Amino acid sequence: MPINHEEFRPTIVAFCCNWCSYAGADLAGSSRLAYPADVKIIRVPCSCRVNPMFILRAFEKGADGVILCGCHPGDCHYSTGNYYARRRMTLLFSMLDYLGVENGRTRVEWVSAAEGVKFSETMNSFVEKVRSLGPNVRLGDLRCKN
Amino acid sequence: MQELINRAKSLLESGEVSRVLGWRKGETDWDVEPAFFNSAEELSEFIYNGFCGANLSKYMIEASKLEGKTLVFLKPCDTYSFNQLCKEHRVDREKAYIIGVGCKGKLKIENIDAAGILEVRGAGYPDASEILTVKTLYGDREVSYKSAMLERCHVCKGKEHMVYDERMGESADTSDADRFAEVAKIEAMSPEEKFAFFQSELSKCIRCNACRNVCPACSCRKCVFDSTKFDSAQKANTTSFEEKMFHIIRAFHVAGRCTDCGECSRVCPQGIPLHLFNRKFIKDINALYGDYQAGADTDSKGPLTDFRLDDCEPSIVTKRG
Amino acid sequence: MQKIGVFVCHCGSNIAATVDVKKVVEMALLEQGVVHAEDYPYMCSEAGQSRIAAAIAEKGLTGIVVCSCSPRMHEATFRKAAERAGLNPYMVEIANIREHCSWIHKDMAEATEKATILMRAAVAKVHLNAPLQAGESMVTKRALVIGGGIAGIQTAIDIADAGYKVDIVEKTPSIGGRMSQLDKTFPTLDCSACILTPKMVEAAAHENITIHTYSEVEKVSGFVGNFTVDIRKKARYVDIAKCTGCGVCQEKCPSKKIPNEFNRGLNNRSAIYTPFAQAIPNVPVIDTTACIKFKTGKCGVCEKVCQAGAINYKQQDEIITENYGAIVVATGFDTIKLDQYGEYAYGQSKDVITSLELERVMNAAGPTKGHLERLSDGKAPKEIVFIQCVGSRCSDDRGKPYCSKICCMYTAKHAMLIRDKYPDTNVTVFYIDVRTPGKNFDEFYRRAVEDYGVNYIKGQVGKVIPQPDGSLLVQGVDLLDQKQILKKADMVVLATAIEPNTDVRKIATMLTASIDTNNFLTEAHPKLRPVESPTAGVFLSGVCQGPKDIPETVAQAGAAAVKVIGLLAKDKLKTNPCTAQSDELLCNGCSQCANVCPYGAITYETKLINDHGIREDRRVAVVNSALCQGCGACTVTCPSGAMDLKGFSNRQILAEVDAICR
Amino acid sequence: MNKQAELIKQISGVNPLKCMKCGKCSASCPSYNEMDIKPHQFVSYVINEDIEALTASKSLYKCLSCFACVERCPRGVKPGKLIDAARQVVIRQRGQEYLSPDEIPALLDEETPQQLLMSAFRKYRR
Amino acid sequence: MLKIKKCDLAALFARISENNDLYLPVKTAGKTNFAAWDETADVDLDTLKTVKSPKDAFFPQSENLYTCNKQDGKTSITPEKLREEPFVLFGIRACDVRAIDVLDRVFLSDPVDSYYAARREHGIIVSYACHAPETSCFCKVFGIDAAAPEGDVVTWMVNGELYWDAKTEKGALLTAQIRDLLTDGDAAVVETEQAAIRAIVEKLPNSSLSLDGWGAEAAKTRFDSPVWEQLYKPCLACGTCTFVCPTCQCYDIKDYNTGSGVQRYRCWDSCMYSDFTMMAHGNNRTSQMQRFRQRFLHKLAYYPANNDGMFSCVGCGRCVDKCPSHLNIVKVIKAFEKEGV
Repeated sequence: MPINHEEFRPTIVAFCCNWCSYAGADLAGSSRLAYPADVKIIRVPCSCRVNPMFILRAFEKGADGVILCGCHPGDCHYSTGNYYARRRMTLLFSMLDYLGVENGRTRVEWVSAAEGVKFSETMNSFVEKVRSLGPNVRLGDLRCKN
Repeated sequence: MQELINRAKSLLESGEVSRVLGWRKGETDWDVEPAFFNSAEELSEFIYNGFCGANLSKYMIEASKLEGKTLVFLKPCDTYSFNQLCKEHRVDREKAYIIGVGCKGKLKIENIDAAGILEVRGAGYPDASEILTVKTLYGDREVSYKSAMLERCHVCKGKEHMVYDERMGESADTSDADRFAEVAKIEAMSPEEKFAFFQSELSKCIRCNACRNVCPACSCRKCVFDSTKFDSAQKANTTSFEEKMFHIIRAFHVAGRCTDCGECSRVCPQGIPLHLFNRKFIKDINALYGDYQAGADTDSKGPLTDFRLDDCEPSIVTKRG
Repeated sequence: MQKIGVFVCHCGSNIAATVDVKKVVEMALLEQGVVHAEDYPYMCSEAGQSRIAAAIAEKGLTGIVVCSCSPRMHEATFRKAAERAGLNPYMVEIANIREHCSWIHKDMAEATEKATILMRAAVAKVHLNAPLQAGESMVTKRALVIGGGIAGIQTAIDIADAGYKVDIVEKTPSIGGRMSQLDKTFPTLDCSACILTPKMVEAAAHENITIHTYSEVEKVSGFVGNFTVDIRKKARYVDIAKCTGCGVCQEKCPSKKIPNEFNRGLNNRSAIYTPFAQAIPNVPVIDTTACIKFKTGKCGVCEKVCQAGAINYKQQDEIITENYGAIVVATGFDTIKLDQYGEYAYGQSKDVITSLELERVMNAAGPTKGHLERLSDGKAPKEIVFIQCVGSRCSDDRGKPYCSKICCMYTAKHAMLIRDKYPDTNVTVFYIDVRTPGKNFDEFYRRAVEDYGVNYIKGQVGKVIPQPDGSLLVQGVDLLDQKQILKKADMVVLATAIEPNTDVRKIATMLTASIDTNNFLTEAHPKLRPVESPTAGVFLSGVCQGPKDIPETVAQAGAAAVKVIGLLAKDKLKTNPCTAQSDELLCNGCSQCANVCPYGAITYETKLINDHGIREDRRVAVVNSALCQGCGACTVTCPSGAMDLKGFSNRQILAEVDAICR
Repeated sequence: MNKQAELIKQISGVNPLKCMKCGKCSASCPSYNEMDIKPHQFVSYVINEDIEALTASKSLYKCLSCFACVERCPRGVKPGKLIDAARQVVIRQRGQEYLSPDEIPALLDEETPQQLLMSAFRKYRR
Repeated sequence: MLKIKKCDLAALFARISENNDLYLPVKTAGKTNFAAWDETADVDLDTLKTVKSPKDAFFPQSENLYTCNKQDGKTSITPEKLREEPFVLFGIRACDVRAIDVLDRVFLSDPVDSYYAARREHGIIVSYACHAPETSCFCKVFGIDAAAPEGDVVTWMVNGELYWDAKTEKGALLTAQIRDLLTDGDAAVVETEQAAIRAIVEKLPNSSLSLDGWGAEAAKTRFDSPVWEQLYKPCLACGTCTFVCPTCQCYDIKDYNTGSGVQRYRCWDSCMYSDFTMMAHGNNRTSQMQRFRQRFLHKLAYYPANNDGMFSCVGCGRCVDKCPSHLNIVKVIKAFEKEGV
């Protein structure tokens, strides 16, 4: 699809666990499964490494969407990490929703190392969702907007 | 009240306890302050009345480091905080002699028209009355006890003490409201309304940290918002984001540990209903992971340090709309 | 202040065709702390690595960012290169501008911009990197092999031959696995039992091998070099030491109506049974769900007839705990369930069978003593139809998306054997593709067609309709002839897809080894580390990793053994230095981190702490870095931020976030 | 890009590239012998954008809409949906003879699946 | 003496804001604080004490000082613009006006704080008498007359009319801008009201607080008193007292990374915080007792020592109302009075 540079290009931070989702992203890459360049991946050892602080920080500094990808529940390299992440993120996202932040800006998706296709599809749909929501104005630091 | 003083005196004299943690008389009826009493003489300033809302559990962190036992007076709701602190090894049960003191609801002076108040009658213990008589510089007035109560007393957790060595005085379950009604009301709002509501409340925040410093769950030696290590130190809300950041993270850090003691809302100088954050987490935890009351015991796993294989997915937030 | 060097790889044209590498170099030089930046066609090459070494020496670099392929590919390469040049290997960060950028974006400007941002994030992170030192841990010189099929047996023998102790844990009463069920093997058509049985005997007799049959892994703890495993030895109710394997008990057992698992349920066995004649150990077990003694308390025939006095109804499950340095998973496969394939009438007609069932039918020790006959009426089939790809290469949820790999060859084998033994029987094979890459494989398939007259039809079968006369009507298509075919058959054989043993999920969870969506265990690298799991110390052998035939399985089993031997040959292992660390000054001692640690790596100590002049005894968390695997669960649980993860610290990740969002 | 081929893909929701040419659709088809273009060929006609031939084919009207091919296709290509879409393209091209919505309820038979009804409308209004 | 009907205040505010930014007590989400006026603002002159003092108008809780930007490898520094437009601070009480005096002595003495000075230069203070003082008030102790505040313009609300009295040149200039909205008022009405206010003030429990023993010498005599040890115990080390205080003037300077550059800003700090004046080697006050003592000795001893005996407390009583543990300066003063040391 040709890229229209006029449209809103969101900044999307994707936290990917090293064992499954980062590898899934690699597989998406080696399978040449395109997704928008708006997505920038940060490698973390496990989805349970992602502190809510990181997510808020991303929004503070101007991210329009934050997605966390980890191993499927049951497949965590560290056995239990994604279970904790799942609870933490559920509660955090619920709180953000409660504060009136559009709930489409945050997402958790379980992507295995074999799911290059899912990774690419997830990123495409997430970017599309965030684009439809427009720039993040409710959760950003004004000092970072210039 | 005199029985409390007498009991404290005898425990001090017997050497069973080395000091007493209670409340001291102030300049006015409502001006009572938490205080340590080291001798029988000092206890003459002891008071226990309707304005003794302060939760003394957190003071036990420091008291646990002192020689000997500390006699501490805990209201039923305070005992939850004490248990939670025990669970987290922040207080030492062995260092505390707990007198579970009766409570029939505590008062908030702001809820009584504060202009020029000199005296409030009927706020004493144990004679909490239906009607408070208030003497002011501008004439006398009356208010109902219920209408002057702290928010938390309207959603009272019950009259039972969760931990104590002995109990004195009678308690009453003062709940007369649905604990989650306010949260549910906000949940039902549109995102725009929610945002406007919190924006207007949080814009008042002056980051005085009263909520944090009074909170028995916020017992970190150094808060992340004071720590330079975490790259998150903040002293003031420079923009509206920082207000949210502080309150979201604070609520998250106490999620599953907050006993809903309501101290944060009690002390906020700007009257921000901070309990709405904590209670939102409690409501979600109850709904998604099963009913959980922090501080009801000292050995259960907290909901955020636990999981089930079939927990709901975070997408539930989007799905429930 | 770090002095950072940025090295941008072209990866031939893989990166350079989409990312303007010169521009990335130019942008890198504008970053704070970057004192050197260059690009090169292949950074991972010898020449590329020496350029890095040269820059470290000349510019006194303290940190390096390599913008190249995924860190999962070459992070270790560049770390080693840095180490050789005198830089701590953990001062290297990779910006993944190939898999995460050049390969997925087409627009040059866009990809260059993204590559620049990824480079910046890595530079921001490396600013906060600190040199890390790997610790050391001891290696227990004993290996565990889970699964006693040909993969497990071969791995165990190879390890044992190298002089290390090996334990095999096998769930069923005997080792041997799937291969013991096979009749003949392709492409040589030699008898499966003839080549497998000697291996089984060799394993059983080997002084370094201990076999735990009828046993399961219950619990695994520890880490590479130091695993502790609980093994449940299920009660056989027969004393292995006393039993002579005479078989009288099985003959006399009155409960004989239990479907025989070994024969895929095509005939029955007794409640006390040995799965097959050559079982090792040749000691029966009592199936308590079928045994009359266990169900009613009466009977006890086996005890009475056993002259060795080996029967012991009071035997209990036993849990033994052993320490291992390495674990090999060789849990094998099963065929998929065909419940959802109603169109093939499997389950409706006894004459529709799977290929594995056909193996048993054709085996001399099988339910028909090796005679090819219809299971419905015992008649010799005159017309047999083979259907390929049943459940394989299927993108819906009825089947598996992968090719099961072995079906083309075994079907050719079956067809050939039938045509050889029963020349009157016609054999038709419906296929989508015939896949025969392998030594002598295509020749084998051609022989089936050319020498044995097997009728191969390119096309699929839509439906198998059982007829009132007991025959089967096969409705298929010949795509080359453009004809729909209605064929009457006496027997239909389904080349059923294979899937990993269903227990593998449980075992993978215990081992914290990752598995893919098809339940195959994931290898550490699909090409370069195919027999290792991403979890250190866990190795993969056989079909649990992906579909394989016997020679491939044996080859992989040997490869896994070599990896195990390489590990056990070491006295000490370097441990991952990216472990959690608690800041004593910030720690509250609240125990929340220990609650979420999956490795029990966090304990508490009361220590005298000097906090900016305030001295007091405090309860603080202490991390055992040999146990910590670096997941970071504790770091988020810690409200004060006392717990941090080396190599992925809070500040490092925040710096990356900042760099990306700026 | 052929507009009609795109339209067929869009209406059917089918990605013809997923087909691995196994022929199971043709093997399952009860109308196979009646058809000039066989079910497994639908896919290549769409891929090759030979839509004219496809829309002129009598197969469109021989398909019984039994959906055996849709059910059994191992790759989720669903040739039956393609042919249904092709029929719809023909009808859209012709663009007349609409049945008034008010007339429909009276014509409905409780026992007939709605989907079959719809394809019947498309099929028999040549 | 001029006056305007209470019901016409909206028109007055609108007129003032034509030429000036106008800040006045506004009620938001149930609490009254100084805020910028607009048509929708819920102006609240009845609440005696805003939660935060109006010192924000001159010394904001957080303000940017300058911004550094890096572009194409070059760094540029842009200082924040100084205040150049006039603004009016309306409805400020006697104690808070005096508090500005306290701040002036800090920020306007050498070296002059240019950000503060610019705001002072352009700010016009319209004060407002306290018609219903409360028990927590003790401004009289510091010689402040709640009935007659200082300021460029002083106002009183009597019988539904706002009385307006310009005291300074700035005040006169502001009055000229709005003169047509005002009518002449009777000074005697105001005097009667003042007498009533003063009578109430006399009855306040803390009006007779004694400051004996405080002042410069207290730094020596009271520094080592055991009383501090007794007093500080309930202190939670929050910063409520310092942040609601009209005279607390400590600030911290911090950098904020905006991604494209760095903003250097200052924000209020609190001597109650454990990281107050934290330095590389640690903190010069290591216990909460020391921090607690610092605050009160600063108000009652150090500041007077440097400022001709002027105390840096104005008796507004905000800390009395807002301290979560009900500690406050009144209790400190009384405790020392009782101990006699």
